[in-house]
Amino acid sequence: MIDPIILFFIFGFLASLFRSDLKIPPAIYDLLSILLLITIGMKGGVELAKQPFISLLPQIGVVLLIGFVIPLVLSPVLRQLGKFKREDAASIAAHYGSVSVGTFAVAIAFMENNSIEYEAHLPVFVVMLEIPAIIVGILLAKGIQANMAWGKISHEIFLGKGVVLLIGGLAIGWIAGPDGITKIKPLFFDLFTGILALFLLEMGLITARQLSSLKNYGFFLVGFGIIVPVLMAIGGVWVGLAMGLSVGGATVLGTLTASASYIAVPAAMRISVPSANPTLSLTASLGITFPFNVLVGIPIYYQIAKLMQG
Amino acid sequence: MIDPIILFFIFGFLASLFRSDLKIPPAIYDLLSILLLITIGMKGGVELAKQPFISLLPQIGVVLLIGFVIPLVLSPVLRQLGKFKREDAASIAAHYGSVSVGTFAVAIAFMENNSIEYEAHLPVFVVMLEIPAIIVGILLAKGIQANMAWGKISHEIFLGKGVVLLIGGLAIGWIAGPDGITKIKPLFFDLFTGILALFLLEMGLITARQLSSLKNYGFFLVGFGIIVPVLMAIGGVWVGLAMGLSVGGATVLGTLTASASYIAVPAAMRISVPSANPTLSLTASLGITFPFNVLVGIPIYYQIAKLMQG
Amino acid sequence: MIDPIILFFIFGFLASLFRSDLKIPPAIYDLLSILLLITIGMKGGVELAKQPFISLLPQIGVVLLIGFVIPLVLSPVLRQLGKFKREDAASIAAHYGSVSVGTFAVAIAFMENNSIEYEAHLPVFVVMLEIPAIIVGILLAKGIQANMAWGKISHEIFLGKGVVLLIGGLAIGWIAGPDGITKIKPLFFDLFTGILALFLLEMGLITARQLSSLKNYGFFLVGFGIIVPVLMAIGGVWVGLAMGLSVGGATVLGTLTASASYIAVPAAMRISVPSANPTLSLTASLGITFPFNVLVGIPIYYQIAKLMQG
Amino acid sequence: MSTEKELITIITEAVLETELCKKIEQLGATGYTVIDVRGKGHTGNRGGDWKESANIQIEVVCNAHLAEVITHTLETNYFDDYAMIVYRSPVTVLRSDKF
Amino acid sequence: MSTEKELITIITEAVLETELCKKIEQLGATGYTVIDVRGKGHTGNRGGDWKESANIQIEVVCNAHLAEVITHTLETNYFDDYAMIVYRSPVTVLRSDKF
Amino acid sequence: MSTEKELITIITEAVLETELCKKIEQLGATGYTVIDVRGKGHTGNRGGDWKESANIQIEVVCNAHLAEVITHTLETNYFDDYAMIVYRSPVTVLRSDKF
Ligand SMILES: Nc1ncnc2c1ncn2[C@@H]1O[C@H](COP(=O)(O)O)[C@@H](O)[C@H]1O
Ligand SMILES: Nc1ncnc2c1ncn2[C@@H]1O[C@H](COP(=O)(O)O)[C@@H](O)[C@H]1O
Ligand SMILES: Nc1ncnc2c1ncn2[C@@H]1O[C@H](COP(=O)(O)O)[C@@H](O)[C@H]1O
Ligand code: NA
Ligand code: NA
Ligand code: NA
Repeated sequence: MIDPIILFFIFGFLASLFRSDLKIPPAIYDLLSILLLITIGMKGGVELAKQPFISLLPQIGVVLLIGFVIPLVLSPVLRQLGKFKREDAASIAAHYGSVSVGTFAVAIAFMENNSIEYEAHLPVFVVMLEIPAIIVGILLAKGIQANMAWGKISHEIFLGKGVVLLIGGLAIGWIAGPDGITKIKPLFFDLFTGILALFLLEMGLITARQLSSLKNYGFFLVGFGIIVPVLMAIGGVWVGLAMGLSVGGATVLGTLTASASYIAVPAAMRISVPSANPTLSLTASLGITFPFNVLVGIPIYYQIAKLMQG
Repeated sequence: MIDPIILFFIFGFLASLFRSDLKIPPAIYDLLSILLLITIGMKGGVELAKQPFISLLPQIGVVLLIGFVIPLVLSPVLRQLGKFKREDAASIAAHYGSVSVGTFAVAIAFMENNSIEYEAHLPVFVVMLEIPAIIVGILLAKGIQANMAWGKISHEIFLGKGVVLLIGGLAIGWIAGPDGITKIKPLFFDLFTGILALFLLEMGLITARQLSSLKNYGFFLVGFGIIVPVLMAIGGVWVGLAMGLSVGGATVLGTLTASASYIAVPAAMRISVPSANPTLSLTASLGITFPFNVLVGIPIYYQIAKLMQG
Repeated sequence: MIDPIILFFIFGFLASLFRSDLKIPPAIYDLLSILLLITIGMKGGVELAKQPFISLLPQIGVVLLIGFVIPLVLSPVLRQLGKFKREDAASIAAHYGSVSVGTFAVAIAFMENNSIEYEAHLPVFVVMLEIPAIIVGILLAKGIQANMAWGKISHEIFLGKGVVLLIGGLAIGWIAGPDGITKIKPLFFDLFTGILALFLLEMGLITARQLSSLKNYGFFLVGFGIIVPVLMAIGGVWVGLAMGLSVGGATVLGTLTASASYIAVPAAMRISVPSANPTLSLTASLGITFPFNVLVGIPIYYQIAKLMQG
Repeated sequence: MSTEKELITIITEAVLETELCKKIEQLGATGYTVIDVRGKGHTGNRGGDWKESANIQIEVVCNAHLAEVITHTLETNYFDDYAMIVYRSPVTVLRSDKF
Repeated sequence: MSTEKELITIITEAVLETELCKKIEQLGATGYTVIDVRGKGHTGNRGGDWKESANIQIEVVCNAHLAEVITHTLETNYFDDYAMIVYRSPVTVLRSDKF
Repeated sequence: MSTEKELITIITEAVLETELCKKIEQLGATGYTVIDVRGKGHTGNRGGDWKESANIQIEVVCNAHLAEVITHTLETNYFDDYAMIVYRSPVTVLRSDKF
């Protein structure tokens, strides 16, 4: 049975394709993403409050490493195979090294819809994977220069809206703990799937608008936007199983590695690496990889995880 | 006991009348109407998923017919009695041939508040009644011309925000079915009446502002805006009972025929029949008929339905 | 255990302090305050529907009196000790004579979190305390002049957004009664604490921005913004106990007298007393007193109330 | 290439946004900018609370000839039926080859 | 009737919207347009996050004489107490009888 | 002190807001005003649905010399990499000592 949140995405996509005047006002899009990010952060934080942080440290270390490694691997591929200039390769690599919170939420919904178990602390990984790829991306684009405006750059990285909301939510959930947040649950937790549905409606509208850029940038991007996520998902699932996650948990980690950022990274790259063409990375991450993961990727990654689990 | 959603309408009306600076930001108004329209569509869709579509086809046919007939009847009345020019008569007729989603929601709330049974598939009729009157209205205004910009016009009709959201919601509800939508119910279904209350607050604010136009357009409009809905309600109730609806269902159908559009039709007419004066139709539909139906009409139509049922 | 809504405030405060680009769109801030104000008004109204209004009249009379007296006491203090010019003293006094709805909501959350009983009709006092101080403040600033634009001024006072929403909510709750509002509870009551959390997040963002004004206006304001609330809280608690409120109820009344307006009063003063410097009053009420009350004041006032109860 | 261009400002009903922007492009403008505004004029109060009463302000930078064409098109097709005002003013642009 | 008019632009506190628009009408303007803006000036940062710190930009197209009257009124009544800047520029209007 | 000033209008990507406003202040402007806008230009459609595709319009009133400096700075640092147009026009200001 098809999850209705997916239907909202398809609905938005079609409405935009047929040039309907349907629009979600920017202020509402902001509200939706604020709610999603805080809630995911809080869910992670609540789990941290339940188990000793130290016990999660090894997993967190591995996940951080993934975030540093992916862009290092992807960037040369993009330069060699894709013939992209240095800054563009670095920027696209950073997008794919980081994660898409929307994709994560859809993966969690998939788990719950199909009653698949997963580790409750997975949202912590989302927070961990946001940032490393941005740092690597900037270094790849600029090299390590003496006169680098690190103040400005680290501000962009750590104080961008997406990262701040995730970390803020994490901290609130951690400090308040499972009981503390009871009274704010109706807004942040009970409405979560509905909010996600509206968010995906808007993502559908935006995604369809990216398509027009596709023809300008050839079909390398299409291939890249589909093949790379699958390969990264396999890697992510493998690492997840290796570090002891359940099949569900490994699937979600695979989905995270397969997903590409379209909130935190674009903003940071636009400021820190101005000469990278933002249309390239957004077309790939939002126009191809996001719909691919959400519509067909996640179930495939789950099958892969089951197979690899053996 | 007076329904609190009606109190929200009256509250908004009074606040605006006394020139309070209370305002609902446009982005919030958009959010409210997006939620209302999707939910009503989904409610209809869920019902379609429950019963064989074919069994509803006869009723749907009749309802579509109503949508075509009403403007054909009203337009000559407006030209003869109201002395309106051709385009204005056609436009007003289109407004009254179509429906008001807000009025529909209030009618449903009335049914539930008074524990009156009604057919769960009534939202399907809302979707069906939105469109035909627009087509007829445009044809009445322009005649059938060789060089008509049908592309542009049908775009306005079928891809306007209101229609797209209703149809999108319908499709989502239909495909996902009653079980599928469980997880998005807290946002779309549980909050529905509260959202409707805020929406009616805004409608009250807007309605009061229409009143100033009243004095400019004489009192024909006042009479029209009250008498015509009552007559159309009687017709609608009669048809409803004749096609086998319960007293509650017939009341709602009567309310639908009695209601006049203020979302889909105004936008479509403004683009497709520019020379029709929008103030005329909005003053009638929003300034008179909407408050009349919401405040006094619906209970009357229910009494009428009970009487006609015998 | 620290209430998560307080954590949201601190989160916003820190985000703004570190110059994150996190913003709540103005339209969303409007939505949040509309929901808070209506709900608090409705809660009061529902209580009025439960008990004979006449029985509350004595308490209401006392509370109104408080609203008139506070600014009369504070204004000379500000002129003498603070060396403020007449209009500034009057304006600051009006801010502190009126109340902060956000602070009230936090106080109520504190009561419920700690299972402290309080009178359910307290929201009525919020409505009562909003207005008198504004009137007194304007008179103090301008003296009673022959040519005063009372029309304009009373419009600002009674028809400002904050007051209208509180009174509208009160009326709706009163007329609809406890049963009537059942269907709108999910939006207005169940989500209340979550909405308050988001509101406090925004307040944190705004509060931090006030700090930069502090250095310009010396530290008299800091002292004033902390000492005066404590003194007023003691007075408010004493009056509350004297008029028969429970310890919880007296604490909330004390918190109300200790709190300073930052919605209704600033707007009214800006229009009615243009030469008063708005930065002075907002820095004190929003930059100092609001965080003080919310973070440390309320628990202190509760201890005071317990002590005074004896 | 001269850096003296014209700025056309159009204030009109929000419902026209798609149609006008398309037309402005077709007539040859290299771009346009749209702002949500509210206002009052001969056709009464357009407070922008909801779509029906919302206004937009469209700004187009172009050369004098195109400015003529655009304003003329607006005058002929929209002035009678829609709430609309149009005015022009000279501006000095950077990178005049962009327009 | 000349098509040369003046455009007055007023940037000031949002709280003044109702009052200023009323006054502009009373002084004889045929209309006005209002935009929500944010900014910074002598009175500090007005970031527009909430009503208290929000700015509006009011635009009025009118003849030179009325422009004098309006700017003079603003100067006399509001400049001292409110965050406000005002500037004028000449514009060429379509349908000059509208103003 | 002359009341003739220049109005610089910059239309560019929303992501630049903080950076540009800071730079404009540093260069010596006494203030600026920012408006949320959407539009289309050489770099394509910037419909403003979400932050990535949103535009802002920055308005700065200043003297002719500073106008030169600001436009030159923009041209050197941002024109190549960002969606941006910039134009200037003369305005007559009230209280010219404010600028
Ligand atoms: N004199 C004016 N100055 C500035 N804006 C105006 C003026 N007249 C009209 N407008 C704007 O143009 C819109 C349409 O004007 P109108 O066609 O006169 O109703 C109004 O809603 C205002 O936003
Ligand atoms: N030089 C300037 N250029 C553009 N806008 C300005 C300038 N100075 C002030 N403003 C705008 O006018 C508002 C009030 O200015 P002020 O009275 O100087 O605080 C500011 O918040 C800005 O939006
Ligand atoms: N000819 C024009 N007239 C008015 N606005 C323009 C024009 N060209 C570009 N713009 C605005 O400037 C932004 C950036 O332009 P561009 O760098 O050409 O993509 C666009 O998104 C529009 O908002
Ligand atoms: Na990834
Ligand atoms: Na109808
Ligand atoms: Na107080």
